Amino acid sequence: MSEHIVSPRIYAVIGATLLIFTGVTYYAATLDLNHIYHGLNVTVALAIAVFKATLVVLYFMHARYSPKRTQLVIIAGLFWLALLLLLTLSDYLSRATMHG
Amino acid sequence: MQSQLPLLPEQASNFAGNVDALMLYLLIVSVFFSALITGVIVYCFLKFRRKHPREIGASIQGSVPLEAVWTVIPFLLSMLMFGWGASIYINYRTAPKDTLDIYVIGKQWMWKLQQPDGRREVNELHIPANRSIKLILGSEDVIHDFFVPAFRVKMDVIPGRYTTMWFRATKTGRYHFFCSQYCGTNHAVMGGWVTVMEPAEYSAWLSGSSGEANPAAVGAKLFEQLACNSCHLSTDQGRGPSLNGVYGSTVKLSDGTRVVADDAYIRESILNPKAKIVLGYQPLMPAFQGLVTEEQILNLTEYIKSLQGQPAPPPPAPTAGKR
Amino acid sequence: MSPTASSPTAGLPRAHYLNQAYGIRSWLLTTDHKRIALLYLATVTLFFFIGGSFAVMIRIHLLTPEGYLVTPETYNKLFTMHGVAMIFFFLIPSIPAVLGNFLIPLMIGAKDLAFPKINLLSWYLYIVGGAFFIYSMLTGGLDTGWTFYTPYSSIYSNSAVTPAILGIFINGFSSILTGLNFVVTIHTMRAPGMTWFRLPLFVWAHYATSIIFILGTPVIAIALLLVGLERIFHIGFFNPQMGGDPVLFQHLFWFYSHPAVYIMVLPAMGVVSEVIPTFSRKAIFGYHFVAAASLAIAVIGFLVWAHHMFVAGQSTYAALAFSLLSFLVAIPSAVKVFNWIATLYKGSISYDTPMLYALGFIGLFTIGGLTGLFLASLGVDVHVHDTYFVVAHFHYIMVGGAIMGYLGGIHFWWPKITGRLYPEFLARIAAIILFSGFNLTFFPQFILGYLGMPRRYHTYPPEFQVLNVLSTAGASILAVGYLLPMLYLTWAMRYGKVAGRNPWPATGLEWQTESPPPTENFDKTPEVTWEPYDFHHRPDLGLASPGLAPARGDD
Amino acid sequence: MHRTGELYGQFQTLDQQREAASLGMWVFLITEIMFFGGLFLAYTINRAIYAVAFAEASRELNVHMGGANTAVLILSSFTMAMGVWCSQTGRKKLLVVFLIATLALGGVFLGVKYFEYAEKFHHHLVPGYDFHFPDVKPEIAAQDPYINAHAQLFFSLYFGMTGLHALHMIVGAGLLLWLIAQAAKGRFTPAYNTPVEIVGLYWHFVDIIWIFLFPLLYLIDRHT
Repeated sequence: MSEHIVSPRIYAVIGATLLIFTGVTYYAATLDLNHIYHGLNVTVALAIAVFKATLVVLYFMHARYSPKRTQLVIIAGLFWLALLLLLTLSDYLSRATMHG
Repeated sequence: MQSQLPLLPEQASNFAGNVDALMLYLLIVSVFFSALITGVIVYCFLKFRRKHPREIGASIQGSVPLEAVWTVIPFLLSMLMFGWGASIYINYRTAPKDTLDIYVIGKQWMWKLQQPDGRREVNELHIPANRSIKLILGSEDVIHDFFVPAFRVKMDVIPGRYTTMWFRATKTGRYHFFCSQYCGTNHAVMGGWVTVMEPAEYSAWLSGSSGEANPAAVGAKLFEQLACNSCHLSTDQGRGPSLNGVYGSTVKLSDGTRVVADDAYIRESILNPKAKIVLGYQPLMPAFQGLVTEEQILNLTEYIKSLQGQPAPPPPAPTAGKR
Repeated sequence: MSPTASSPTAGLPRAHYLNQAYGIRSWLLTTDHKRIALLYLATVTLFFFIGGSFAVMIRIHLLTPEGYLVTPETYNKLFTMHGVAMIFFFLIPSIPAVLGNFLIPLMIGAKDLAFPKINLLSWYLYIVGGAFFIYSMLTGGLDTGWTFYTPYSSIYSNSAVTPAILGIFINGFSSILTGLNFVVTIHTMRAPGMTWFRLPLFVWAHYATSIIFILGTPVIAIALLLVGLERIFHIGFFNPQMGGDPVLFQHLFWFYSHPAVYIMVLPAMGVVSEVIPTFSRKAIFGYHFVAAASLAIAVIGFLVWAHHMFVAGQSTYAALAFSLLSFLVAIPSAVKVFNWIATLYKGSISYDTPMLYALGFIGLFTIGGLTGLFLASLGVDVHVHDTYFVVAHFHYIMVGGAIMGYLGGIHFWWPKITGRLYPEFLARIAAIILFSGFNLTFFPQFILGYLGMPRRYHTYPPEFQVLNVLSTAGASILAVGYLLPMLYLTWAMRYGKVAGRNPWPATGLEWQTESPPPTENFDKTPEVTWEPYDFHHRPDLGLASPGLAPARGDD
Repeated sequence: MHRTGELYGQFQTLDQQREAASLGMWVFLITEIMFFGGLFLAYTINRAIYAVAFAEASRELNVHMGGANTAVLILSSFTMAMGVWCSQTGRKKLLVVFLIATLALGGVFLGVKYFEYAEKFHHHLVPGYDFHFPDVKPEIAAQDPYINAHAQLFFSLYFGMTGLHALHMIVGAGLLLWLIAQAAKGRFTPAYNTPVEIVGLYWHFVDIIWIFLFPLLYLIDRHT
């Protein structure tokens, strides 16, 4: 059975971490971080979300133990999502006047 | 009129020559490569015909240097195409300072154009030759596109915001203009004529025209009808700032920033005044969004521009008892 | 040139995928990739003739500047449904779903695709999507243009937009699942010995196309879904009154729709990469470069979409960036064309119909590609955007390229699909008719475009009439020309000369098995030991090695 | 194409079949990422342009329900992962228990979602359905006089994203029901548990989408 078995202990640890970070992001939203640095609130919230998502992908979805090919597919998917977001934003952020 | 089988549109603007030159360069490169490829195909077609049914071709797998050659050469040629095209584009998108501003409003299946002095035309545009013209384009419904083939210019007209384009007509005459972004049933009919006239002829046309009263007057009537004058008095004692000489001046806002009172500022201040409050005044002015059409805004703007008479009085001290 | 490999009298193999089972159920519930390919062939041809009839009506209407054939509303519906029927229901599925489905398992030595049931589901999604489109066509038609630009499509159009959007949305999943099937099959089900660099270039081209299917199609699915939601619930993703930005729809739409043009042309390039070596009897020149060029086109194709929006009010900076990237995507296409014509050098060339279509493809695709450079260059694009120059450009790529490649592929593999050969002389005539009719139709449109005649116009100024009449003349030749292949290919299915395993002969693995192949594709799982397109180390092909005097008396 | 036991005809070995299934699912999840990506792009751009209106509208959302839902979904991911573990180690009974737990938690999530939507209908916050945004403080209205329209844009995106996510949850629940039926029949053994793994991958993906939706929609400027 070539498929790697992840022990329940790891699942429990990952599950707990995810719950804790949900609390952290919930609490972080109540702090006014924007005056420290403009837009820090969004950055923190997204950083936590990315961290949680990575945990789920690596451990719950076994990406860490999957063949190289699957890992390449995941990375390609995220790269293309970044393509869509960043290239379109390059148009919006460099427009002379933000209308509305 | 043009011949029955024209090959190139007339060159009637400052961009036309440059664009045609770039097109010619692209055409030469294309004809060269097409001829090269067709030539090689025909040559091989004839020379390497199959002599007998079981004949095999030579055993050639490929050659890296040749691959490099026909990667680098097309790359260099295309970079030249890019550079030349980009320079023209930057020229398209940076209007000179002293332009004659004409407002163009696209509406499902007609164009309303308004001269700086307020004269309005439908599907017709009269402009002086050899003068930089800036078109400020808006739309009242869907996306249209103002396209003048003879000037080699076009710009989409998007609802909800202004887009601009500029050109300088270099040859007098009448040229087509089209709507070139699909906008519904009569998309094909929604065009008209640009008439380029000598400057003298243009000013004669401007003054000689009977037509409706000039927009500044229409704007003045509107200014009363909408009771703008109840707050905007000629002096700063009213509840709203005086508008004398405000157009083009820099206005100090309540949040401490400064902004130049240009067309967009006036349009925004009419449609949603609370967005930018002049220092020392209360946000009392009602929003006119939905109450005034684009045309009425243009007339009001013209009227405000015509109030250039007195220099703007200094902004009142913030502590004055006008709260 | 008579086929050499098998004597004409040998009959068809007793049992093959066509006579293995009979009846409607054996076709409508089949999971055999070869039968599903034929199901696609039938439905794709149906939509081709629906779209084609619209095209003929458009061209007849444009004979006169005033246009007397149809009313403006009907004209707008004609060009819109011509666009939708041709792009979404013919060009995108044609080569991948028909030839790709049939051949990829055969070419890599597999029994079937990785997920046969999902393959059948893809066909049903295609049929349901097509049904919705035909429903929209019959209940008022669609007049938004195939690009569905908002706010016209979401607010102002009162034609049957929602069923058409639903149809294309469902049809999109057919593409996604086909792409998924191909990627997984090519990765996991290659026969022993079939390494990546022994894969035929047809498979490489479909691997690149599948990447676009997978990564691009979902974005147009969400874009059209949002327009559908706006129409049904009157909410405002792109509604300017609510602050939504119509240009955002264009970004989402073109993010897929530009790579979609590579979905249409890459498989045709795959066909040409198979046909040129076979009929020059010479290995493809620069195999690795042509394979890499396919992947490069698929990847860079995702970076260039905003060259469709140079005059749509996007920022100057973005326009410069996308114009530069658009030139980069032209380089791999140029590399492929140069490699094809380098293959001809010192080959042993025969003029069979597939070769005529392949050479026609190279000629027309080159013109199409070069005029693409006109559109990528900002200076010229501002003038020619949304004019007939653009119409001519993409027809050269899609009709001159994709359809020529498709017909070339159909003729090249017809013996493998049906076991019988098409009538050679008649097929060559049809190819020449199509080539000349095509050029007469679309070359005048380049001139029309530069003169400034906008697209989608039901009337035009009188000075454009001469060129429009020429174009309509060409279109009538094309209309007749496209009927010919359908007629003689159907005739050949029953009466064509029996082809045998390898009539050309060609080097692909699909030519090792019977024609038509058994349901299991191969009697036993094949072992691949040879390099692709290597005519010199293939004694099984029965060809003379070079330098050997041709043995007299060969048939 | 004949099928011997659990091995489908077109595959040579069970391992090849498992690899194909797993790769196929990951490729499908990539298409889902691009599908939701279009929505996230629309949200990002509109929020950047109408920051004030989006912050104000986001305050109408019930952040406690959102937070609870996130926890529920993470727990369901945990139980799903445990289910996959059980199928790998042959614990057939425990597999059914964990699958039912995952389904139950999914049901709780959809229930909470139902109440949230009901609340929106009650407060006239459903776009295109007599949308009426409550009056805001003057200085907020000053910053964005079209706040009613831009708030309707926010709620269009809110219903679009959470609605699509809920739809994916319902599909996931359907898959789980089918999976529970198969597991109850004892079909899954350590040698053949591909369907459990595939549904697991799908479920975790739907959880990841919510992990991003929650902060983006609910947690904008909660501090003022």
